[in-house]
Amino acid sequence: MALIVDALSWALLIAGVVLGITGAIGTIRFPDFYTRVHASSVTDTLCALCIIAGLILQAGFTLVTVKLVFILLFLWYTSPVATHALVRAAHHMGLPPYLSNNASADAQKGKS
Amino acid sequence: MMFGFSCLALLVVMGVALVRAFAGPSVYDRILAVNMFGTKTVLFLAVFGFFTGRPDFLDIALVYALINFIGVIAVLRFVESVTHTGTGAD
Amino acid sequence: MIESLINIILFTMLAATSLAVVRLHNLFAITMLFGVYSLLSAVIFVELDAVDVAFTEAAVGAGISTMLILSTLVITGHHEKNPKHGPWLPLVVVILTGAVLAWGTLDMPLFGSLDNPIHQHVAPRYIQDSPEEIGIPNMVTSVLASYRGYDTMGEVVVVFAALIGVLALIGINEKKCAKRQYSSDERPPRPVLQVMSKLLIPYIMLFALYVQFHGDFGPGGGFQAGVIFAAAIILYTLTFSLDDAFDLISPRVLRPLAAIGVLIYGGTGIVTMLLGGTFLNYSVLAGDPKSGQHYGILAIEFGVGLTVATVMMLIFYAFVSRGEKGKVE
Amino acid sequence: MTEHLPALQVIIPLLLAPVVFLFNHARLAWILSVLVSWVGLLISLSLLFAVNDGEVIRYEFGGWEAPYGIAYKVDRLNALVLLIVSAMAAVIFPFSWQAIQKEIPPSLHVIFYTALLLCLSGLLGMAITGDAFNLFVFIEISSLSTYTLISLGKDRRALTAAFQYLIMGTIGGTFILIGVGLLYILTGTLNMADLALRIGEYEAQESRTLQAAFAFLVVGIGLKLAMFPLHLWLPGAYANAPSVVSAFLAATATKVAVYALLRFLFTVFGADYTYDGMHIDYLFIPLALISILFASIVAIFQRGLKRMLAYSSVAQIGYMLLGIGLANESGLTAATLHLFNHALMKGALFLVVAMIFFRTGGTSMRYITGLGKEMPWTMAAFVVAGLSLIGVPLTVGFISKWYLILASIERGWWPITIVVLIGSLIAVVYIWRVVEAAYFKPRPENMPPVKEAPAGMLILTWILVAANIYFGVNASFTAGIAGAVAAELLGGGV
Repeated sequence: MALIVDALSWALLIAGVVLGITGAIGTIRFPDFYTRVHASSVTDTLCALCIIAGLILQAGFTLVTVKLVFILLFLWYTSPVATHALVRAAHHMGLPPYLSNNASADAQKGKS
Repeated sequence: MMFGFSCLALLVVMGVALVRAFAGPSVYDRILAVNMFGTKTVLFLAVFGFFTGRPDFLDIALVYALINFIGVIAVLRFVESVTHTGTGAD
Repeated sequence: MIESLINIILFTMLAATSLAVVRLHNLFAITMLFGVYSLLSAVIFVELDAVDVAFTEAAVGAGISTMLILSTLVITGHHEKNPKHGPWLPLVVVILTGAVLAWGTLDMPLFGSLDNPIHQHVAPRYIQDSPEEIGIPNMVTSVLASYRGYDTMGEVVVVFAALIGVLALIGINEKKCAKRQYSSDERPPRPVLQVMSKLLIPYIMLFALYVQFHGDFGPGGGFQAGVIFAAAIILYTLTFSLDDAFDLISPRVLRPLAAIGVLIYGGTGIVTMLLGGTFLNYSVLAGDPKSGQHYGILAIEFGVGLTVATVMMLIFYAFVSRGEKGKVE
Repeated sequence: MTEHLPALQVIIPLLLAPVVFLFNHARLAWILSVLVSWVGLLISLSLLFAVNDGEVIRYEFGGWEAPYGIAYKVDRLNALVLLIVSAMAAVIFPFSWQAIQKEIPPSLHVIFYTALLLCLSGLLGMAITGDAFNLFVFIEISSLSTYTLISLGKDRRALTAAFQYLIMGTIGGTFILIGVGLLYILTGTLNMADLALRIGEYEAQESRTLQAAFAFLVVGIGLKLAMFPLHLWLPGAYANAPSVVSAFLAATATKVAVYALLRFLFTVFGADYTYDGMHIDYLFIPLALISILFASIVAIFQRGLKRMLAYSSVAQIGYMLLGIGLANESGLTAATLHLFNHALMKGALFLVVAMIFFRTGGTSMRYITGLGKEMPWTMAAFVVAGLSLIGVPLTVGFISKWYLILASIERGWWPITIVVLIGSLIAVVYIWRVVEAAYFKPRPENMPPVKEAPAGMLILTWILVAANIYFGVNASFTAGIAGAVAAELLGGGV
């Protein structure tokens, strides 16, 4: 039983970490702000879930689990809102999205 | 072992986020990177508690999740009220 | 092995962050990186087992001070001006200071070694006798609130003095902007943020209370709780507006509360004096010294929390009212 | 209640500050501050008489014995500095009400008194505490409120000056903190008496950590007391602060910093380590001599009275450092005595400046011209206090310089005597400039006529002037205490 729990939390932690690294690569490699937001925010939710779930399996049913659940809920609640606010602000301030090599100038023109 | 490995991997993610925060180019990229750095630090603190065998320090992770969120909102709000026009690039 | 690797990575990131701060010129970016810097130091403090310090660093260093600096940037402008003088004098001073510090470490007792003087002289008494003498599990709180409670009172007065300074310099502009009416086809700004902050704020306040009263058992206490409580109001101010925040908690209410917090701390000391102990000797507060200590610590932590929360809110109000309303007029 | 006197000395002003802020009523704030300052003077006098025979009063906060909790320990040196601070407060606080009416907008009067009380309690706390970290806490309190007080000055330069002091003061405070931290790493204690006991073994080993701690503490406190190359904040701060604040700070703040230096150098590190181990005399004597000559000469060329007196303060601090540097009993007596004496003369001089500002609205030379006839009592006070600053016999200034000259002859370094005399001659020059302008030049046509300063202000100023004479004629009381303090410091007795 303990072995199964260990293996499961291993798998969850690795999955979470891999998602995190994927998102990180995305923020480095993607060409513009909006695509980078995509990379980091989409992976973020599942990354947090996997890692926290992996930890909960280890902690068992204790106060620690309750706190972990709070952290997860908090992250799930705030991080999409933060992303939303971020993209909205960037868009309102006129940060142009990257469309193709010569289309970004057109996009800016079209907007204003 | 498993926790130590995850800690290191999360540190790598944090480092990569920092690189984006240093590089910019726009102020929004930096906010994005700092936000990502913050959430990964929360996870790092959680895992690190298990790694050292004292997981009862999760309060700090919780506080930081909170502070990180309010920080991002604050930056956005003040960037908004300072730069009314322009691309926000520095 | 892994732990030292973690240490090395953390310190490298710390150094890289400070170098980036030096290199950048956009003050918003610099402020954010300062937040990152504080966060990294908080992680290092956790790593060093100084959990209460880490808690404070995360709440105060990364949290409230970042927000306060950001709110001043609206007043001062957000791009670094070219300095008038060359970098040489400061550079020499910094290098000299660093050199003396490095020189000082050469004969320092070995880090982490058990027979260091800091582990041998005063600390054992705190560790061994504080459960008996004070009776609360978190020794850091015992030292802060009882053994060295007078210092903590001094620090609360420092926070209060900072408020006095801010009020003297910029004050709080309490004049309200004309209330803007939204027409039916126009939605208020930031709808998502407003809804979510309304949902979130009660829980933040609840968490602040938990931190306030849990300080005897785990990391936490008045300073951190005050900051978290203030953060809730700051979130409200950011997502709604300053006028809404003034309607919620007016500076007229906060100002006396800031003074009352200090007076609760000092008053506890006066009461212990009148009961025949020395200043801040909580043992005389009840028949049993242990429960006396408990009451005393509860009272002074409340005073600390009250002063810190109100002062942080007032300073934030002062900066924002200066920055935003200054622009309207 | 008498056993609580050491704590009450600090706590009463400390807790009155929030009370004043709470009531938010300017006149009440002033009345309460004045009462507190007088109570404080009584407490410090009774403390001084209690310890004058060499006894030591202890007070343990929270009921925890010394190295575990925070303890106050009052000996003669503490009591003397407490007396200086609270006596100055007792004179300057009553004076302040009229003086601030023309310098600070009415809406800020309550803030002013809150900050003033915080500053007073911070300085008293620094002067009385026996705990190194507690000292730092009170340095923070006094510094923060000082920045506030300076920034309340009338024109915008006050803000720049306050900011400059903020930066320098924060660096100084940080250095002190680093020094205390290094001491804690070495010994595991923060109590000064306990530190002194446990530091000996590292002194014998010539520990490099201890040397770094020493350096940080000296530089940090040096910033606070405006030691010569670190004095740059002082002229701006004193010149632009409200006049009452200049008077209070000039009379107390640097004195308390000098006290902190004495405490660390002699009580914590011990005279042997300070002189033979770290050779502080080779640092202090040249710096002191340069500052006496340089700052005095700069003072001559100042157009504003306040700035001139500020540079003169830098020079006077040089005399105190010289006394410390000379490393004998007369030298330390001179330094300790000059703490008291300089407070008397600078307090009186700055109060005169405040009265001039009150009547004429300015303090630069053109406002003073021809003032001798219009404000005879004010200018007479300036002349007497100025004579004391120069060091004319029958004034307190002479007593300190006498001991200083004695010390340099004892040490066998008679050229120092000449520098001290030259310093006095330069002081004659800058005081004479004011006297000449006030008495021997007619009032300029375009200046409106002025009245003599209000009687209340004059009386308070003349109390200080009279003290300048009294302790100059009858120096046995002050010199007795200073001598005993010096012997105690050099003997390393705790």
